[in-house]
Amino acid sequence: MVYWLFLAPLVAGLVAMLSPWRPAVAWLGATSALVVLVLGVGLAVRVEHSGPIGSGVLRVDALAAFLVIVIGAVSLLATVRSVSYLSNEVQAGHSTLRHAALYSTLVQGFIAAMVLAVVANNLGVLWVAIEATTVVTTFLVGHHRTPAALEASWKYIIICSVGIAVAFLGTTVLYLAGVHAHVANPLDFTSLAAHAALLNAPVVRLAFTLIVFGYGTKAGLVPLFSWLPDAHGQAPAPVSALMSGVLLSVALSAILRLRVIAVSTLGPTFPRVLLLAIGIATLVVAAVMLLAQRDLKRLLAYSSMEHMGIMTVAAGVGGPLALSGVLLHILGHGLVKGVLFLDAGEVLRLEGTTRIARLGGLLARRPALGAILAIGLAGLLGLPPFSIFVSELTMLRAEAGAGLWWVAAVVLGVLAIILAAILAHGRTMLLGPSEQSTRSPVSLVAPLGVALGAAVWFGLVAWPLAHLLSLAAGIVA
Amino acid sequence: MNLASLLVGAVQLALVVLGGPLLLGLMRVVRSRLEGRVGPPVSQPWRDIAKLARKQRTRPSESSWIFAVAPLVLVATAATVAVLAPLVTLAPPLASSTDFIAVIFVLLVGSVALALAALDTATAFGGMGASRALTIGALVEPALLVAVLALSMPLHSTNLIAIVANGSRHASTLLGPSHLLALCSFIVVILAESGRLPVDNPSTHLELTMIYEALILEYSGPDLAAVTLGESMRLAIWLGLFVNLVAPVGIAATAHPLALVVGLVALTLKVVVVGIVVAIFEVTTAKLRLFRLPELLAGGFILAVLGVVTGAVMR
Amino acid sequence: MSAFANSLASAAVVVTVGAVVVLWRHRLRSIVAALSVQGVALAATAALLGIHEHDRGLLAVAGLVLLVKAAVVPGLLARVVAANPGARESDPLVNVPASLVVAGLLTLGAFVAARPIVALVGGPTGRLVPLGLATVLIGFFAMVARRRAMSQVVGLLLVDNGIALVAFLVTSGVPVIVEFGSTLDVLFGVVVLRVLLARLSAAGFSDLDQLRSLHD
Amino acid sequence: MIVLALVAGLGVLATLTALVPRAVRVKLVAGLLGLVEIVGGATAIRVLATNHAIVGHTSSLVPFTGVRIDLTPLGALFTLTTAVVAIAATIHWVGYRRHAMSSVSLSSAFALFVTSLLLVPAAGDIVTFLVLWEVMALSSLVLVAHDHAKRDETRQAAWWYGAMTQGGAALITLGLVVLGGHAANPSFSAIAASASHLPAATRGAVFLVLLVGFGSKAGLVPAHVWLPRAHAEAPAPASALLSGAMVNLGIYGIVLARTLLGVGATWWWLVAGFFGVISALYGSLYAATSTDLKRLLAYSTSDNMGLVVIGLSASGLFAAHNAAASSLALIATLVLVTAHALYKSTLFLGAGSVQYATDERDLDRLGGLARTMPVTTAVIVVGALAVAALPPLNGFGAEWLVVQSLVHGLSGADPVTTVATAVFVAALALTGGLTIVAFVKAVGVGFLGRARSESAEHAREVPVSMRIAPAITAAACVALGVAPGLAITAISRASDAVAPNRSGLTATLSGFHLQALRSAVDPLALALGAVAAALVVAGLRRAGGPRTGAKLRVFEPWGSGRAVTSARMQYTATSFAEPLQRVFDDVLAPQHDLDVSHVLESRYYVERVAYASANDDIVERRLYRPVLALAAVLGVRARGLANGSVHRYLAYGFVVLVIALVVVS
Repeated sequence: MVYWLFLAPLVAGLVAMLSPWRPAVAWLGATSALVVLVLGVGLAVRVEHSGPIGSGVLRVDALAAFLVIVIGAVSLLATVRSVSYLSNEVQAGHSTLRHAALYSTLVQGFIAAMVLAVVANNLGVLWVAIEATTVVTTFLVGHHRTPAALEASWKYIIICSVGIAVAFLGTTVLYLAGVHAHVANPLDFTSLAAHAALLNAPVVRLAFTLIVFGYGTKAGLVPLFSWLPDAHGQAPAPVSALMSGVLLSVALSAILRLRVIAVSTLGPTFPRVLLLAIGIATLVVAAVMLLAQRDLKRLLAYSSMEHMGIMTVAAGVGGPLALSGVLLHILGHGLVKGVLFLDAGEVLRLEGTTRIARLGGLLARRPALGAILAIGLAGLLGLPPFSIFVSELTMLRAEAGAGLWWVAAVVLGVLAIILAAILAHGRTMLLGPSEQSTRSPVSLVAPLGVALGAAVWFGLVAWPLAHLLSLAAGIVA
Repeated sequence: MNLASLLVGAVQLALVVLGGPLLLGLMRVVRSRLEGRVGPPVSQPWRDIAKLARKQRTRPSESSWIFAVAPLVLVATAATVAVLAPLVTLAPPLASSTDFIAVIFVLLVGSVALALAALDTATAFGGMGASRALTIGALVEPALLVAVLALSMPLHSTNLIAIVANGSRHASTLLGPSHLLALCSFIVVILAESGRLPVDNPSTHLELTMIYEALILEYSGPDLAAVTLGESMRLAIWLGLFVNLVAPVGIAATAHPLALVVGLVALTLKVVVVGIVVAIFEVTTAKLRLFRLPELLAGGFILAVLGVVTGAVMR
Repeated sequence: MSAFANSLASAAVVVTVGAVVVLWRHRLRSIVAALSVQGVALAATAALLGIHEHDRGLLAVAGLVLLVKAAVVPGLLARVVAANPGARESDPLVNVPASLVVAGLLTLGAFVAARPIVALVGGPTGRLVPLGLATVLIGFFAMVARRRAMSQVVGLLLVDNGIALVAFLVTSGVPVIVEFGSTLDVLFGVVVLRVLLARLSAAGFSDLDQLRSLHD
Repeated sequence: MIVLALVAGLGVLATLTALVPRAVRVKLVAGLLGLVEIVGGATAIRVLATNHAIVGHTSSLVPFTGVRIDLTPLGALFTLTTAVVAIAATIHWVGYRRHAMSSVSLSSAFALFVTSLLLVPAAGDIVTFLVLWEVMALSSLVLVAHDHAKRDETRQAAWWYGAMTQGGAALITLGLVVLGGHAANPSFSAIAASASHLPAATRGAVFLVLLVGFGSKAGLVPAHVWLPRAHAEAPAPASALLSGAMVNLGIYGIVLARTLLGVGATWWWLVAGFFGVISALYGSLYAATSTDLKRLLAYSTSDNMGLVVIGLSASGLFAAHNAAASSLALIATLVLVTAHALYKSTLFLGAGSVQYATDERDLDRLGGLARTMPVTTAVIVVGALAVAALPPLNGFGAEWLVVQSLVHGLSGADPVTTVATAVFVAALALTGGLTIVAFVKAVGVGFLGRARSESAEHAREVPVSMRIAPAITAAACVALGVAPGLAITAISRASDAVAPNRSGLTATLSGFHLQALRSAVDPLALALGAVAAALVVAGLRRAGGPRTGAKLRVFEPWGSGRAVTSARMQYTATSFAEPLQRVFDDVLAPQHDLDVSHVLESRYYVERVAYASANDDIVERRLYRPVLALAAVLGVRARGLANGSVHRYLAYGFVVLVIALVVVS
């Protein structure tokens, strides 16, 4: 069943590669995302029922199943919107059919790589999968073939490659520790976690540092975060949605899994200090960059950094409550951020710009787009009824419960500043007068509305994810 | 509330209604004599009231019902307090509810009604008077309430009758520094509240220097009669309260007729003395500039605060 | 010291020196050539270890490394350079003498940082780990300090080579399958980078300082 | 539990009903909301009548913790007050609807706002509380921003409101999660049980954090700056709810902090009292000097909440040495809160009617409405007299009780408490005086005299529902004023839920009696006496006068010999407040700008004089503006972090990596 996960993207990708592009191809891509989502749900049910599936290189436990669901959900959203995105591009002559085909192929490859990254039970396979996402998405970032897109993809691949190389170094060093502790299969998460207490502590400390640095690059954490606003700003909206909504979280989940090993070997202090330092630094950087931000898409990108920072801090604190919060946050952030990037993409298409100062009166001019932007920003800022509110509150409770009240205070302080900043930008973009008012098509509003509805649903109602979340949090707590 | 206390209330009301204008007249006479004039007879305010009451009622073209109601409110609130306050006796009606704060606020209703009426006239002078009167009123308030706090400290009660009764039973409290300081503050308050010098010159005829006179500039006829009566009643009540707080000598402890007569005479004498003193003071002082007034009122406030502090220390 | 240890040490030193040469030389052709030499040394390292440990898989990896890192990748880059044979890293962000001083400091730092690994592994291979780490750091530094897009790609490959050196030394190579995978990933990465390099030069960008349109 | 679920369910239904076509939308939503309000109010009444809290827990809502309900009599009092205000606001809304209040977003936000206001006091754990709290904040933000397309002030207000309310929410969240982190579960009862084991420093810190957080919602200075903006810009029904219900919940929060943390140390309440005093004085001073009717009302809200906090502080300060005074102060506070809710919603609804009829909020452009809008003027007068604490309205009883508690709290007090009490009394008094100035100005300039603008001159009385709504709350002000006994049982039960009631306060229908303290007041008797006296005088006035001819002559007022024909000869709100402004010049620091341009030929002749004076909020100008400017500079500087240079980006990683490697090994 695990291998089936890759079948759908593979087929859809091959079809897109081999046949000339037309909307049906894009719809096939959406179907493939739907298949991933459905399979994720099926896997989740089975995992809940009878424990982890598979062993060796690929293994689906509750965490993997949960992340597959997240990937499937956001991919579905992004691929559904890709249909009209590409149709519009082709119609407007912004991209050729060949580019559209390349886009469709690469998106499927991207999805497959992410799925591989979350079901990998092998450090090496994990690394290969995450590296593969970089290679695949570089061309997606550069889809527009403009100098700016070229610049963004250059920065993206250069910075991420360095980061991912450092992660490989960390993986190697961790492998070394495993070999020396005579772990049977020293690249296996399960074996390493089982024998973590035997590992050489200084080496694991070095390895964990390198891995956090490396995968942190892909997760948009300090210090190698700068690719993120450029890439998210230039990529086509559905790709931004995927990258920001799930790719960052997939990279973060790698850190979460490795943290468990580090904690067993080193005790809680070192991983906590490291993750708190990086998480808080990321939050602070995101906050100051948001203060005087001038571009909507970059604003959303920095907001992703903010959310990665929040989750990293909570992961540093650790414990089932904190990790439950982190996982719910991954879901909520994925959905809401996906919606916002897609909305911003539509804004860019219709208004010709994402400069905040030039969007004034959006709510009056394009009520649906404006409302989705407003509601999405509210969700992003952690306001109820969105699940981000519950997950942030859960993480804060965990922080305070662990006696780290100052962490909760710092996080809340930074969040308040970010809120004030985004509110100010939201005011500039959304409010104000406008001469005419244009309605938006239902085909745009409906998917985004459904996604926002889902984000609300999981904030109000625990069902049906509650048990899966607690199982998954137990794995990385 | 029984019949006797109602009777007592009626007596107090009659005294205030009749005596208020006479007190005003007396003070005018004293001022005139000291200024070397003969002055009008003591009964002149009553003659004015009687004459005005027979005239035709008037109202400014732009005014509303507020203008018509305000004189009634002024007199009615003063009358209510005259019935309830411990002026002649310690046993007025509703003795348990005769609260100092309530008395102050009931009188305040009259001031507010007049101020609203002044604004209702749609003239510059009305607004000016209301603005100035209320500014002074706002600044007086802290001194007044802190003075009440100081006066009520020995008993921890703001029941006016209890305070006066306590003074008459334990004369020593009257000479306590806390009590004296509070009363000093109180006299400042009374001068400001009733529009006497140095706060306001009640006999001015220049509109720009007016405060309280500007408020009632548009009143004439029966309305002016009511306003004059109300103002004089308020002056009598303030001074009556003051003298009973300073020296509750002779105040009737019961509603016995003889005690009432004694109380009546005692109160009249005390108020006459204080009225004369105030009049003398008014002759010897000049009106303060409006913007110097805060200094005077702040002084009154500080005296009251000192009263509270010394009261707390002495305990 | 055995001949194995000596030759292993020589190969590792060549890898590190190759990194230093990249900082040292201005001409892009020389830089790519240094990269190629480094690939050979890296393959040699793998081969030496494979012979020493009688590990056929490792020998196969050595072959792959030789193919990819000494031939294909430098070849791909050389073709880009050949389009503009005189291209130089004429005005690096950090000048050459300072870069070399930094490289020295980084090597010292690598010795400090690698202590836990040296302590765990020990022996002739373990002692060489700092050289690999130094290569990683020097490569990273080259990416920071050099203006040309080509230099940056080479820096990235230095980082990869350094990591590969560390991997060979400490673990005799991560499991062959992963090594294959990572090497192929590097290959893919270089292909992508080459495409981007081509697009950059087509778009008229000669050095990376011109890539400044995206900023806050 | 079921009834509260019903309230929530109906509220959500009403929110969704906003999607129906515009023609029936407002009536349908309002009808459902009325049901929500009635059920909510009835539930609160039941809790207060039976003195039994409604508790419940379900884990099927809200991941990880579920929803916990705990509607104590204290909460029920707030819910009941909210319900009354909300009923009036909803009725007003029905009339207000053609004023752009019928869009989907505003209708649903209104429904959500009312529902969350009713439910916040029923929250039984920190997560439930914060969810409802934030829903309340968010829905009200939508209401505040309703006029954003037309007015820049609205856009600014929306930002200030959003930023400050969320800043406050962040503090509240911090305080509550720290408390929750030490308790067995996040329920308030568990927290209250465990909080006494916390170190004193932690409790003090949490109290401070919660005080500032909830204080910002209550509009305490210096966290008040959102309030005059938001209350002024929101549509009238929303303003009434903001001021009559939402700020109350800030007070509820402070009381909640006390129930969770216990009475605590003296310094807690000295700090709280300090904020109370400056809020009361600052709010009343700005109310007295503002010329915008709704801003005036908003500042007055700040002032009243300051008084409420003074009462709470007194209760905390007296708890150690004088349980009776402490209880009394708490009761007085709750009486004041309910009184404020009623009169302030009356005033805001009335002001909304004025704005509806004239499109004006500036007092200097109103006037003369007493003749054209008699009903609205009458309710405004009632509200103004109530807020000025004049007998026999409900503000008076509340203020009297506060003063009584202060007077009685002095017995057995230590020097610090004595001084604090004297300061409280003085603040109360000055505030009272300034409030009178403010509201005489509001009524006198805004409604009496001659109309000051075209629109005021042509004002028409508003639709009937907009007349009924404020009349309901005004009637409640009168009823609770002359018959305070109506509510006192409920209020003392609410205070019992915080601390056992030892005040000895009893109330007959007509007045308050403090037997143990030998104090009483009887507003009904005072009112009856005064009315009787007024009737007598009126009779005499009628009996007097000339025996023949007209009884009443209408004449031109005195203008020093000139005929007064222009509305511009009246005193304006600005000139009315001028003496006070001069007295408090140092505090208010108003900005004047006098620009005299001379005739070309000679500088002795003036061609034109331009005078501008701005009386903006000094806290905003001196405290917030510099911080915002700093943040703006920081944000612009921070752009350098992402200046586009890939080398720089890599250098961040390089430097951090080298340092990390050296440190970690």
